[in-house]
Amino acid sequence: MADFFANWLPNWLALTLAALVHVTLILTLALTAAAAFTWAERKVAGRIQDRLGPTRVGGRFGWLQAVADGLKLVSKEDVVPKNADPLLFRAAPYVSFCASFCVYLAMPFANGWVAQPLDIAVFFILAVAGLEVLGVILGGYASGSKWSLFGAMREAAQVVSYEVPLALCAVIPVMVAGTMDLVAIGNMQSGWAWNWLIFHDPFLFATFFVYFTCAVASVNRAPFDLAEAESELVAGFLTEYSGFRWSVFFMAEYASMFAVSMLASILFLGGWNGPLPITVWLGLAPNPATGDAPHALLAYLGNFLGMVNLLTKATLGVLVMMWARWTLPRLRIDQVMTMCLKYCIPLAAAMFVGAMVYAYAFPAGLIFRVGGGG
Amino acid sequence: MEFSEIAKKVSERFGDQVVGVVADAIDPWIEVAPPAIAEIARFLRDEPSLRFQFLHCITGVDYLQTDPKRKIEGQPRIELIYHLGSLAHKHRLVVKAVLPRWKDGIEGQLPEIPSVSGVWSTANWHEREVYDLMGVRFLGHPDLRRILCPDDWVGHPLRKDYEMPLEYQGIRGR
Amino acid sequence: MGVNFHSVFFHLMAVLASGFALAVVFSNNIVRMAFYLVASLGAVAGLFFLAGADFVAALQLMIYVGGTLVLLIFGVMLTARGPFADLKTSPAQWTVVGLVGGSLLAVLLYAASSASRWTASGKAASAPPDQVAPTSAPLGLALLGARVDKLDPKQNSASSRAGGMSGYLLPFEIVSVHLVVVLIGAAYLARARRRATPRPIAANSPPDDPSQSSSVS
Amino acid sequence: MAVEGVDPELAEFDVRTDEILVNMGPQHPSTHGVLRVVLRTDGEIVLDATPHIGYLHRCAEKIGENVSARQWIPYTDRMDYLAGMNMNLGWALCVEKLLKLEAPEKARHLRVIIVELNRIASHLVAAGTYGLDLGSFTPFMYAFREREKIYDLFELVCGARLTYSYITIGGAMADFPAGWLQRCERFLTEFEPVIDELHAVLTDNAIFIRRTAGIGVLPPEVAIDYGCTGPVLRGSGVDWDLRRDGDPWYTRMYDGYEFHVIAQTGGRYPIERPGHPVPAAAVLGDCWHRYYVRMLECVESMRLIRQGIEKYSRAPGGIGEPIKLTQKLPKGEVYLETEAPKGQMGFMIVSDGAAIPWRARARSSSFCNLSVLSELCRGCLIADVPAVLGSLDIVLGEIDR
Repeated sequence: MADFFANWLPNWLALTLAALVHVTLILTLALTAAAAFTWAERKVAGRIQDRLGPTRVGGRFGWLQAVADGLKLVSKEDVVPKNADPLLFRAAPYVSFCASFCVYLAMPFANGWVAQPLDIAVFFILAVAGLEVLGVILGGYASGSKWSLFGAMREAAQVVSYEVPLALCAVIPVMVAGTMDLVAIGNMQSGWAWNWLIFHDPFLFATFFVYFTCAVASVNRAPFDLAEAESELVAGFLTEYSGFRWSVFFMAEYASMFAVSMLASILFLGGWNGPLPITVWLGLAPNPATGDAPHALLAYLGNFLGMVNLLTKATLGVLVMMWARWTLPRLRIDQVMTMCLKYCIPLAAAMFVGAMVYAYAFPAGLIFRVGGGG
Repeated sequence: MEFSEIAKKVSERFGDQVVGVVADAIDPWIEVAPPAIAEIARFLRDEPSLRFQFLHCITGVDYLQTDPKRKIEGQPRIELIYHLGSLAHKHRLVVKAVLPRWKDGIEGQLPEIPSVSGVWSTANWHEREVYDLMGVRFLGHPDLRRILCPDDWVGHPLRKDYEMPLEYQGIRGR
Repeated sequence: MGVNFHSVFFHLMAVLASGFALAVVFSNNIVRMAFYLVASLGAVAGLFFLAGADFVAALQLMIYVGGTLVLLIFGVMLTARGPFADLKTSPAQWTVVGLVGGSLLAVLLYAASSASRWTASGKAASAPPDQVAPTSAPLGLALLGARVDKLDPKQNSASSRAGGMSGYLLPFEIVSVHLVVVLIGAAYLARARRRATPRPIAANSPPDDPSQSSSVS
Repeated sequence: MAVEGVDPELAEFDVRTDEILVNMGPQHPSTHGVLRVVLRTDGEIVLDATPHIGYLHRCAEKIGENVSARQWIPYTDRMDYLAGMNMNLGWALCVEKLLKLEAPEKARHLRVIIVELNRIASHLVAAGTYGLDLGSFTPFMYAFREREKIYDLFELVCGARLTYSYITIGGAMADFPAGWLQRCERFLTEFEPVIDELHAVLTDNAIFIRRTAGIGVLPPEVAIDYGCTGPVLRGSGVDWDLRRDGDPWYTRMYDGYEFHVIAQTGGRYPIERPGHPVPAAAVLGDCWHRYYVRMLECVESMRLIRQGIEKYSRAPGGIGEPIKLTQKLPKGEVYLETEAPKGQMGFMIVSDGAAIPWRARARSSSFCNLSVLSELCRGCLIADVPAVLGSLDIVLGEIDR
């Protein structure tokens, strides 16, 4: 995009403009996602619990509930406890939010639609996503409340442990694909659903579920939401937070939920490539057989469809997380750790070895051809 | 086992420590001398034919005439009523101990009785409650603090001559 | 040279990194120190990104900011007496730190001012080198001792090592030693001052000495 | 700094962790009211849990010395406000025993229906909030939805939904309105599948089992020693239910009724769910069993209600007249315990012959059940404290009186 602006503008201005556009787009997406998911969470919870959920604000389905929530939260008093460390207490939500927002910098939304193309995007995303915990720890610690401290301690223990299997699981598709570039990984899976990496081999299939479990744990969602476990720790690290800062933490949580789902969709579920190669049929994507590239405008449309596709998959992932949250009781901290250390890590490691052996035995895959399509 | 047999057994074992046996009440009771209560309680619990493993309740009743229309019999006193039960034999027993309202007749000195919390753990909280509301000191209780009223509450509300304080921590009482 | 994005951000990040590093040194509050350290290390990661070393930058974020620091904060949280334990630095410590740190700074300053690339022109430092593709492969090889970017097929391996082509192994080792120091420091902070009896986990074990407990919140 | 007699090297290697005293409550989501528990913890491990009660204390017993026996009934409602009918019944039976006044046959069956309905309502709250304590919100909504239906039924008979003052000394305040029994039966048929729903979201859920099985094990001797009653006692495998083993004044209410006492004896429960055995991890006396006893008791209560409806429709006569508000009571002392949903609720009345009791006493089941908390929580994790507390199913209105 910088090149596009650079046609008329000096270089630095073009870069600034491009950066602004990217940041605005991503920020809008992250915030819209957070707002939409708060509404969806209420609706999903309501339906699961045999009630309606929000019905009043903004018409029959309560579409504007998130806006009402936001207004309420912003108008709430911003309390800083006497025992808190004011600087860290105030800064902590933004640390969390920045981390979960930065994840989107390297996240492709469609073929080539990425704010900052990185050839190590997977690694970058994992590294940055892990930083969200810093805000939680700081917030819990700086609150000067023992419940917050417990929450922060749990969060630290949990996230540090779950990053290991999460990264291990993410490495497996990377290994199969042979690149850490998410755009390349996504493009590799174009065509029919069986080109998706999840169907590449049985090990990757199993890996997806391990990955999803670890992802739920690492973004601190039920049944792994121990850091805020309201029935045990009042609200954990959030106990002393109110109003806007509290909502910033929540935006961070929803943003990272969405991010891990998106990463899962790209790594395992074909990214912006649908179960059917519709974009190819419509001539909106490069034809794998002939190699003909579509017209720029058509490609743009194809990318847009791809983005919708990807966002739908990621949203489904988030909905599954909500489903789990409203169905399952919460695990205990030692069970969470047991789950990670005794099951997830060995499983992920076994899958890693399995996928490696499989890739060695069937270099082309059984039905999946690396780099192929259609 | 019938009440009369139980009463006989206890009287035989403890002689004059059993002050009285009232069999014709709706809930018949035996009255014991306060200092012997812990010992008798242990016997009632451990004797194989009695096996009162279960302490249902400890109730304190303050007998003090404050209203001329309501006559009470006997001296002003505090009665402690222990309701015992046996799951093994499915029988029940009421044990009473009569205490003076104040120790040695000096107002403000709480009457004393040995604690049975070593016999039944239930008694721990029940004795704290009786201490809190009725003002009876249980000797040998591991943790005799107020339980329902705040720690700095004055007086024992279930005593008949108790008067609600005018103010507690800046809150109007009456 | 005009307004160059890379140089602007390089200076910004450099100022942030050193500023927060100073804040770490001059802060008394251990948690704030950790926070400043996060910021400082994050800024260093930003520098790496600017230099086109995405991999190192992500590594920096993951290992230092994400891993080590979380562990460090975690250790502090579990072991600190109060929530905001102040660390008092004695004059003797200041002297030692000043001597060591000062001499290190002097060496660094000397090395920095004498490096030819730095003194020559801003271009080389500000723009990523385009002769090497910024992928992780050369870096990994360099860690193992093979500098792809300086590889000269005419020379044999022995002479290449003699020509200053030993790769990044030494810096990597230094970083590792640094990590060990961090961990030892954490262990030092967390070292026991209690009896060595096992913690009572069994349901019926007696509770510990009540005198050890702190105040009720 | 090593403690005497310990190798200093060893002491140095143990990572120092601080014990923290934390206050759980009185404003804490899972203390079921205003209970305050002071936890002494080492990391996540609870070394000691000390309950502090009395935040709801209003000295109901003192009030009982200033109002007549019938006037005290509304105060009993406010003890276990989740089972007001059972509280009414306890006091009414106690005074009736003193008066030697037996309620008519029809009132007897009416009482059984009402009381058992309230038992279901109370157990539903217990199960629902227990899910909440363990982080599962949905069963709570399911349980409360059904409870609302029971409250609708109560509203039809007495106009109140929570504090009824319906069962009174000498009978009940009013007879069932027309069509009520059919509504009640319809509720029972609707409710039956809901129990399975609750079993699906809680009882058989793997995480639920992991959170409750083997946690807070209360051996039967300890339960008896602490005076635990009701599902807490039966959860420890003690086959004891006052509806069968209690005072004759109480058990005659259940004459002619068939029901099981829900307690695991000889390794099995009297009623079983086909295909759903007791999980292997569950130890008799743990949180899971306490919870499970309540769930099965709901089934037994439904059975009792069905029998009650049948007997009530056949019973002749009226439901009895409540005694006069100022009726003089005979001299005497009476203590009577009834099987309330939370345990044995005892009432005592000491009368000097006036209309106003000389002393009114309420022995709270939750009070005794709660006293075992510190025993159960020693050495468990913080997350287990709500699990244990929830499985005891306490109500602070009754504890603090």
